[in-house]
Amino acid sequence: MSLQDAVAKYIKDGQLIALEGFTHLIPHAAAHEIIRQGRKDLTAIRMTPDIIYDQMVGMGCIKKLIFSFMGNPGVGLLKRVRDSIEHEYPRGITYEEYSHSAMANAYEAGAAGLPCAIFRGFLGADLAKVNPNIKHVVCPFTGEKLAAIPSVQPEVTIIHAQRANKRGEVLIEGIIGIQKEAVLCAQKAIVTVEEIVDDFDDMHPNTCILPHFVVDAICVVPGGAHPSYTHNYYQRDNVAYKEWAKISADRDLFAKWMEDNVMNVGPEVFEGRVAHLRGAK
Amino acid sequence: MSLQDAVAKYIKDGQLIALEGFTHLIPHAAAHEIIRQGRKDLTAIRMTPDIIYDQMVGMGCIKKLIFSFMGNPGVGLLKRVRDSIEHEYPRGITYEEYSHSAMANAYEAGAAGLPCAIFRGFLGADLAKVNPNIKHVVCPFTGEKLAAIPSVQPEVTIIHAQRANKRGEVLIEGIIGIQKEAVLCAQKAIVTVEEIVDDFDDMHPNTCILPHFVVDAICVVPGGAHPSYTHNYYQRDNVAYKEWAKISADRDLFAKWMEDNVMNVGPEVFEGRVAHLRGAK
Amino acid sequence: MVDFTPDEMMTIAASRLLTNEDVCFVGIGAPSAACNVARLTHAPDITLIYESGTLGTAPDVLPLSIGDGELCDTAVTTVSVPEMFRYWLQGGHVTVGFLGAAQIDKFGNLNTTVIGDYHNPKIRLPGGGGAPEIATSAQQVFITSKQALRGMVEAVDFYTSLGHGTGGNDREDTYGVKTKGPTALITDLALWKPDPETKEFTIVSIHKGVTRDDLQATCGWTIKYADNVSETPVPTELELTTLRDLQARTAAAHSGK
Amino acid sequence: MVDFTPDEMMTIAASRLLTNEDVCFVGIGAPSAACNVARLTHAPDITLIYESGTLGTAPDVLPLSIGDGELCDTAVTTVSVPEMFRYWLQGGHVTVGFLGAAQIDKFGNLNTTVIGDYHNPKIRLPGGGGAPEIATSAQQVFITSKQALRGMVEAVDFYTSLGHGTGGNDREDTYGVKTKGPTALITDLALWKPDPETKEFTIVSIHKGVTRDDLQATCGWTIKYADNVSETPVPTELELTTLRDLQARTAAAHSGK
Repeated sequence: MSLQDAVAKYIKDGQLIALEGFTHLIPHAAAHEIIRQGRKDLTAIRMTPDIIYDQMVGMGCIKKLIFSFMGNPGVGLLKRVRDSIEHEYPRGITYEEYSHSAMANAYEAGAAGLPCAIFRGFLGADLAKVNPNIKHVVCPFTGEKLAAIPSVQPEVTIIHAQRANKRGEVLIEGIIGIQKEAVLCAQKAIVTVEEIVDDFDDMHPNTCILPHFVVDAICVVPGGAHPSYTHNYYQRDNVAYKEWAKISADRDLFAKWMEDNVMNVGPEVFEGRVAHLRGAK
Repeated sequence: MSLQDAVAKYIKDGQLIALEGFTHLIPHAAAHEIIRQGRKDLTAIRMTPDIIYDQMVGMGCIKKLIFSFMGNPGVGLLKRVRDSIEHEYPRGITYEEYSHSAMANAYEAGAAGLPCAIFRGFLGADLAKVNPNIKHVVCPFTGEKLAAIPSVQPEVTIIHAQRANKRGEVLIEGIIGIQKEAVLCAQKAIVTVEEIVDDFDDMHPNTCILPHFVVDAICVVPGGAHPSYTHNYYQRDNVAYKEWAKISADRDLFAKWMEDNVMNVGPEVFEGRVAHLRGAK
Repeated sequence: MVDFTPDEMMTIAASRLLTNEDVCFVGIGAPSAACNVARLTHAPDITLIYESGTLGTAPDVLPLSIGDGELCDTAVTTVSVPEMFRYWLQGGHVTVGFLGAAQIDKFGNLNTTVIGDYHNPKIRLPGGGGAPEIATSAQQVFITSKQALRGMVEAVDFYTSLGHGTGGNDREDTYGVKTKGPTALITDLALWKPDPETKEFTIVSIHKGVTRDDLQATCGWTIKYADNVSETPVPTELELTTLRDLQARTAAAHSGK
Repeated sequence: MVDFTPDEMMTIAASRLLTNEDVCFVGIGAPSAACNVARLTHAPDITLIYESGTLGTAPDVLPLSIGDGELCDTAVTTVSVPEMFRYWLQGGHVTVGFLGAAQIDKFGNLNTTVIGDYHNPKIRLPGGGGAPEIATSAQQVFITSKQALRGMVEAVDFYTSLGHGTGGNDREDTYGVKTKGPTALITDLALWKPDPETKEFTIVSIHKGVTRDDLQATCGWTIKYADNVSETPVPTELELTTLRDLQARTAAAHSGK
């Protein structure tokens, strides 16, 4: 299925969605397609809302963020998200904030079909005071008070992965992050991949492979994680991450950049963007 | 370290121990060493107490079993365990019984450092009536009543694995079962391996490898899983599993078999037992 | 027409209930044979899961245990046991759970734990294994059982796993379980399905050559029949050959070659 | 003797606190540099864990993010993020958690969430990420921070992660936390350790060339000193060369070559 068709079919205004990828395999091409198709009022989950959610927030697609760390990793703050939170530009957004451990547990619990996750967390942390969805349960054996949070249950999850095969199975390797859980906890899952191959013969038996029956759409978008990276395909574009700090800091520069690099192009541009990053790895 | 020394050093009478391996990689050689060293009054955890716990119960090492399925897989019942439960021969044992899902969750929670595991389980199942350690907690978000059980926290876990390297890391592949969790939830861990190699270069990045700091003793025992199997080394000895039904059914035959095949030999015999099972796989 | 045994009929009748779209959580024995016959005949794309962690497996030989190497070698991937139970079973991805039992009652409640009192057992059986949660987390449950008076009982000694409880909507009303529960019982003599209202198993089709007397003589409760009871189609040549070849390969492999 | 910058002194002083036996949960920036300098000098067997799931990593170049490919390529193994937080951090295997912050108080409570009111922020910071649970699950916590009045404050605006709370035994008495909490604060000007009783950070060693006036001018609370304050040993040739080589390789790699 083309990425255009998959986004048109599965992503609707007002939905609860998750785009995951923990530094590695971030689905940039899919985020751009959502922006191009003009989706609005999304509640967007992501442990680490980095450039893709900065772009989606900056373009007014998102009304609420659910997250645990909001930054351009290793570079700085997300200026479009800050502008939205601090000055309601282009619109105000609300947010629901957790820690990494909490979000990881919430995805895990969602994948496990549970309504909530239980863990040892937020001890002495003020987030428990400002987020009413951080509650507690008491261990019936020891009396220990454990943190409880709702599981993540998005309507649609989008991830990027190395490749699919003709049976519709999806291979993820390297830093696998939270991607398997993000797919399993969702009602529908879209996966962009670098390529489709005939089969996965000779894989290690314990490799992270998603069977066909948990994936609803597979879209081939070579380079689709750029400026994030795809292990065994191309490296992270650290220069692009650093440049984003400048683009994001200025409303007009941002608007122009989005016009040139997102609105007026299609998913096919990603392949060219990673050409210089292939090789060594 | 030799298996003799590891068992002598870490396994004490009256301890809470776990020997794991889900069909694959069952640590038979280690169980035999525990029997030979005459350990008593052990509380022994294992999802599937099959031949090894039949042998340990039959030799009077165990006072209590914690388990979820007690059988010779694909063959039948464990006659030594039944004799102990039904006729207190050679001694009576008590037991604490769960389901596979419960035990898997309890190991997972133990590995995660939690006092209890929460899952959707035992709905309409009588085990919840006869095991006082099956309790419940209520989800603070949905009101759903979920099963709660204590996490598994053994003093010592023993597993068998493919190999270790000189840095003390341990590789497990194929049917990995519950072994990683069993090691991580324990205070001490003993691992028997087929061999020690220089390093694990060129492994898949997401392979199940235990780092050195969670393993206390590594003992080289080629064939140490027999009649269970070791993926990539030798196949399961299905014939031996079938023969066990006969041996286990008769007290005297059992005693004689143990004398000949356990008490009067050492871990070095395992290598010969798997010689005819190497090859194809 | 070829001859066949009641066991073969049971396995083949069970295999016919499976489809290409199914994701089956497979037990050992008859369920394993049925699932693999389905895979080798009309449902080549069926997904078979064994609780040892093998996902999408396609064994050439039936496993003796649920964790034989053959299962891992042919699987799409092999995951840990906690993941299997948490993500794949409890997560709701299993469309069919296949169970057997030492005792079954007319509502599909199963006992594999104990004959007699739990604390003072007459016969101590292996226990539940995966069954308690397969019975409630799988979208529906198929049960295979050979008919016998000591197995098909008015009341099981122990609820190892929940079927339809005391019948009707008891499953959801009393236990809050929203999955369908047992939707088919396949024996060596007949195919049973639950009555839509009472949820009591009723016979919908009788295997060739079996009489109603045979059925009642091997069942501990008074049997009810569906309005239209048919004869189970006999095994086709392909079904029977597939099953026998599978069993022959299995026997050869398990004898140590 | 070679020249060095305060930043280099901070990183090297931090690296010296690490041992071969440590299992470090590493953040990006100064902590990452310190851990890798330790690994490349006196602690070659140290285990470095990054929250992206890389266990026992040994990068040749410092990662820009906590999930750079270099980390995975050189790791013993790479696990999922839930496993990292559940088994490895919460499971108690991390001996040292390394944290930084926008604001720190004298008890090592840290704020990386917000300046001003949470619901009406003056400056919205990135948030806690792994910090809330690293602070309580790691056996002890090292904090690195450049000294500045806006960063080292009398009271943090928001407890992103717990240090010693209000001091003394507050950490365990109020919150039930049994791990040690912050045991060292390494700044560009000095090395601080908590007073055994009050748990307030006190200066135990001052970096070469730094005066007590410099220290107080860059710290928002009234500084206490340990009974015996020494001068931090200056970086050795090996330490400095190792750090600079690492940073040079990193700069080359991150510039796109």
